[in-house]
Amino acid sequence: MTDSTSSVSHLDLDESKKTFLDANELILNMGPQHPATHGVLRVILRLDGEKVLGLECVIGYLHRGVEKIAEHRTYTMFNPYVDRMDYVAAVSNGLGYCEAVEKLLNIEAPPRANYIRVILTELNRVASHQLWLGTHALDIGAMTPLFYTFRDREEILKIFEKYCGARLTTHAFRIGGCQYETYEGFEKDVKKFISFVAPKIDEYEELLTTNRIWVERTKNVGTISAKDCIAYGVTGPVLRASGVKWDIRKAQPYAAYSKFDFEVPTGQNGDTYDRYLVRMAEMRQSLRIIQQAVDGIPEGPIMAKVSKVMKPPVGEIYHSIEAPKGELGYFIVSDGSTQPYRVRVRPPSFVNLQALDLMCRGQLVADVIAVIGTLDIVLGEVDR
Amino acid sequence: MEPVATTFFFYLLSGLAILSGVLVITRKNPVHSALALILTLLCLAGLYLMLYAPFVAGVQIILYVGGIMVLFLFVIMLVNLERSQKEKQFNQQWVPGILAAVALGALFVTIYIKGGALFVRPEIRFPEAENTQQVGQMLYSNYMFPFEIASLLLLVAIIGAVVMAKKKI
Amino acid sequence: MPDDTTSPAPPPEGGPKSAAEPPVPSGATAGSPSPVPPATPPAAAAEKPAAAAPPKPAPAKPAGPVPVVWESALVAKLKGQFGSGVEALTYLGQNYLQVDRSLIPNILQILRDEEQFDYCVDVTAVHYPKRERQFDVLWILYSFARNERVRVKTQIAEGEHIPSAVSIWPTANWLEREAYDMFGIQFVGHPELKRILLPDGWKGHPLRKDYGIIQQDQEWVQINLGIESGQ
Amino acid sequence: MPDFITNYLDKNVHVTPGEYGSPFWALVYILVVFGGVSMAVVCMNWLERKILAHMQIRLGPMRVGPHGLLQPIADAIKLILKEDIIPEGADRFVFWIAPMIILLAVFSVYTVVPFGPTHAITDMNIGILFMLGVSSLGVLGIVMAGWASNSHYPLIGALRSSAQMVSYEVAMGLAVISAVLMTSLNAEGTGTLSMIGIVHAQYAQHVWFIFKFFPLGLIAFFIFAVAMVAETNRAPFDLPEAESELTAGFHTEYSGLRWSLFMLGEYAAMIAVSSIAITLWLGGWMRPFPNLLSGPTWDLAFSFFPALTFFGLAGMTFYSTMRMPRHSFFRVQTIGLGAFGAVFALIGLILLLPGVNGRIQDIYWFIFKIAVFMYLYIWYRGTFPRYRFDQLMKVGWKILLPMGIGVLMLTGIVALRTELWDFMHEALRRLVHV
Repeated sequence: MTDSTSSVSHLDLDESKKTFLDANELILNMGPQHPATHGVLRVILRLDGEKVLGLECVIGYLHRGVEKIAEHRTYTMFNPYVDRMDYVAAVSNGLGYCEAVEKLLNIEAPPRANYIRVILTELNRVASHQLWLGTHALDIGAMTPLFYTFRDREEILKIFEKYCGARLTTHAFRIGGCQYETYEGFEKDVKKFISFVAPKIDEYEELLTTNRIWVERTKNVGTISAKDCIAYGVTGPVLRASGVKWDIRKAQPYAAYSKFDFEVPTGQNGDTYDRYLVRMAEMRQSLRIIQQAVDGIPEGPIMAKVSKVMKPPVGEIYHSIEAPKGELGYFIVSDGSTQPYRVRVRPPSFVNLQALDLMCRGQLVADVIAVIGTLDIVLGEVDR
Repeated sequence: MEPVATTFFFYLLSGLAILSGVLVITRKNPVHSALALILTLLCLAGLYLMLYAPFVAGVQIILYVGGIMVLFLFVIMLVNLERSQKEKQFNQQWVPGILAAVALGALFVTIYIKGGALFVRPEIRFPEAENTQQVGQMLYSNYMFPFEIASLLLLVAIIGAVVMAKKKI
Repeated sequence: MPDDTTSPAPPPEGGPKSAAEPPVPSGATAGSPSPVPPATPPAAAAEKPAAAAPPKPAPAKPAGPVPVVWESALVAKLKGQFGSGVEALTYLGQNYLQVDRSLIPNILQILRDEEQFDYCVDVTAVHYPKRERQFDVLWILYSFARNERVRVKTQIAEGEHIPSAVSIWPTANWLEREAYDMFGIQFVGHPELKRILLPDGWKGHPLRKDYGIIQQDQEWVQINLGIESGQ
Repeated sequence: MPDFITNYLDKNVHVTPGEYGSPFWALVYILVVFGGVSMAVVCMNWLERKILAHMQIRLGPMRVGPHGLLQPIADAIKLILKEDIIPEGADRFVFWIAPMIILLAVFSVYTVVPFGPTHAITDMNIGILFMLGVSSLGVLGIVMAGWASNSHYPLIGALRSSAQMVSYEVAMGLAVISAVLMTSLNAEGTGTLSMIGIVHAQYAQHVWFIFKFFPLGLIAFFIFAVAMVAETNRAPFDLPEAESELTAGFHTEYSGLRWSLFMLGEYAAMIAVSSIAITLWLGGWMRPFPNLLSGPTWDLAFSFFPALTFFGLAGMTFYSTMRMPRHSFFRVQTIGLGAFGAVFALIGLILLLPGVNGRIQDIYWFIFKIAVFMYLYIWYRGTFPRYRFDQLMKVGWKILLPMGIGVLMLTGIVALRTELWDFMHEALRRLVHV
């Protein structure tokens, strides 16, 4: 709890406009140890009573220099590191990285590998959204959804564990395809999971969607317009909830996404409630994609021909995928050696977090919590 | 129930009330003063109870201690305490102070000496069991008009407060 | 930041002159196990890029794809407006514009206002210490209307300034701060250019090639964290 | 001394110990009630964790004792042994006294809680007024705790809670008044504020006040039920201690024993306000349908309930004992659980004794009703998200308060409908004749 910090200077309001009633402004330091900042985010709030006049995010507590590490590892060796950025959606991170390097190498993963990738990535999206829902609801004060979502997420993690042996930081994919063939009964497990989780999503909605308190806490809270979303580079469900129907899976399909039939759910108001609805709908769409992928998974190899020592030609590439949080991009520069010359990660959480100030101004302290939750940030990805 | 140790409790409560009353004006920290004031008010409630006026005692607790003093504390916590602690606490106007004290003392002494004559029928007291009902009866019969006037005054005060606090109506 | 030269014109003498510290920290005590194995000397990785700078990949490998000239209405328009300062190329199906540093705020403004590149995906930089103009600064842009990505690249030298894009895309705020934090690139006109991921008092810019992988600001660690060894 | 005891056992004495003028029995009652409430808080702690856990598909405490039954004791030991930290810059005296004030306020309330017509410490003439007044003192403790901690989160928590409690007291008071109004509808025409008197009034009027003037009584009860959750700072009105916003609100800086006093105060306050609600609207200590299903046969039938409850608990415990894993590691736990069941069964048997049975009836029903309320509290916590502060104020001032005033006025009108009718009739008649 610091009373004043030099870094909040830009939050100062016009001194001449203050009356003696406004004099008692409070600088509240939220985090880095705070139950609702989803990790080690520090937010310096400038309050008038409970109203937020402005805020500043202080990040970097989890900075591990992932981009620097990449320059000193071979392409293959760096692959597991990306899982540690957005650790709740490790599979998506791996997919983005593998596809970016594949593009740089000018190879393509075989169709079967692409299907497996889609299945696992979409499962991961469901898991990530479930974790988001649980923690977001907990922030708003509803304890129970957390346990429900964790129970159901467990089934996804079990599938991951059976597939590749890891639950969280899966390292499921390799450059050029997949390392592992699906295990015996994989398709059965996935189908079972779909029929298991679909009614559970209804259950979450039953608890929250029409709950008066939930609606009051989320409607018209943290509203951001589509224009502001684009200006601030906000992507993912936050952008879609503001009414922009944009999903990289549709706009610039990667992996096998062009083969599936799914909707891009959007909202209208861009408030916390719409973002909640969009994510709930996204979970259902993900299940649809998984169902189609499992039904149509082709036979064939799962690994493209890749030499053991990867030396991509000199050049640079930017490739992005639709991670659960938004656009996850990798900008890779190759100097022709076995190690990337530069890897730049475009983290969705980092960019989305930037809009927090805009979304919270004029709201109450309790709304800051709701907005941090609804942005669905993972500090591992923000700080890298 | 017969009262127990009445004299003892009377002096205990009065002593506490005076002591905490002194604390109210001598504490530098306004929060401490407010707490001492709460103690004073609670002692007064106890004295009312001893006068067989449980209703007044209950209202004293609800209104003064539970309501008004909480709002007092509320306000005190919001003002700048550091500044108020540096300010000089006592007003140095000795002459008017002594005069006022003497006048008040004279008043007390007069009442103590001539008290019996000033108050008519001092033996009247409401039985404890029916005190509340009696108060209610009185308020809604003999003292209906003053009661309503008081409520009107409070209404005016409420509206005035809202008008003053709200920048735009 | 040691460099406070205001004139952008004189290119530095070449080679890393600032923040030149030994890649292996000397203060490492033998007892404390280093989390990272002794790194590949940065020089090994840094030797090649000088020759292999993307704009003119001279020794193109036989199998590898080569950047080809990108022709489009957009390019034609920009070339017509800015002349030789703009070079448009395509590599692996991804378009990029190699532009002169002096064109920077204008070309970005035009891309947003007239060409609907309304979404700034990323602002970042790449360090080529052997090059005369050491840094590539990149803007990755996307247009919702055209569903098209384009990269704008420019080269700046150590100590040179570059106009900030915050007024064009607010999202550039943190991204530029990160580029400043990691590379020490000065964005002029940025509302609050300070470190974002590293602590405020940190010395050095870690993503520069001359910053070793296990190097860190030992003085900062000793002062702020109270760790004697500084690791 | 023997006189006191024999007097108590004399069934003809139909007043509380306080009224009877027996300091000894009053003291015994005070000790029993306070000890009982503390025990109830301890049980409540375990039950809340268990019930909430089962609502949330988890097990809750399972390690300390069979099914975590000894967890509250372990918690208590831990809390007592923990270091008691007073933050630097805190106002030490206020910091020290704040939890005491909360406890003092909450436990004072129990002096007038009527567990039965004779099972109360005393019967005050202003019982309900006293309860409301004293329970409102708890807010002082919260404000002091928040201020004395010299930290922002507790201060905001304290400001929130004082605003919240003061606001909801208004709606609460209006709901209470409408119930008190109903007590005056008996033959004598005078109402009462005495807690015991209110229950007697419900008996005399052959109706629990929740069903009186349906739905007016129900609405008043609803207002009170909402306000009492807000008064006790429980979910969904737990803003003063909203952990996701204010870490722990006013008791952020408290630790160890002092913190546990806050918890004790909170749970004791929950029981206290629940007992107000029960006394005012749910017939207090009366068993269900005391008038409809009256007569010795029904009395006898209902008198088995306390024993049956304990037999049921014993049965559940024995069932769990049988389901314990057959492993040497669990032997002690299994035996312990069995012993627990045996104690329950023994209590059940004792409750079957005629003398005890008659004495315990009213207490049993009162506690049974409290248990229902406690379950509701836990249920709310498992279901509802938390209100935001402005919404909380909106609910208090814009919904509950107008509702309370409306109910109060309607109750008055309905209560005096015959008089009003006569008055109107008379007025109309005179008007016509003039």
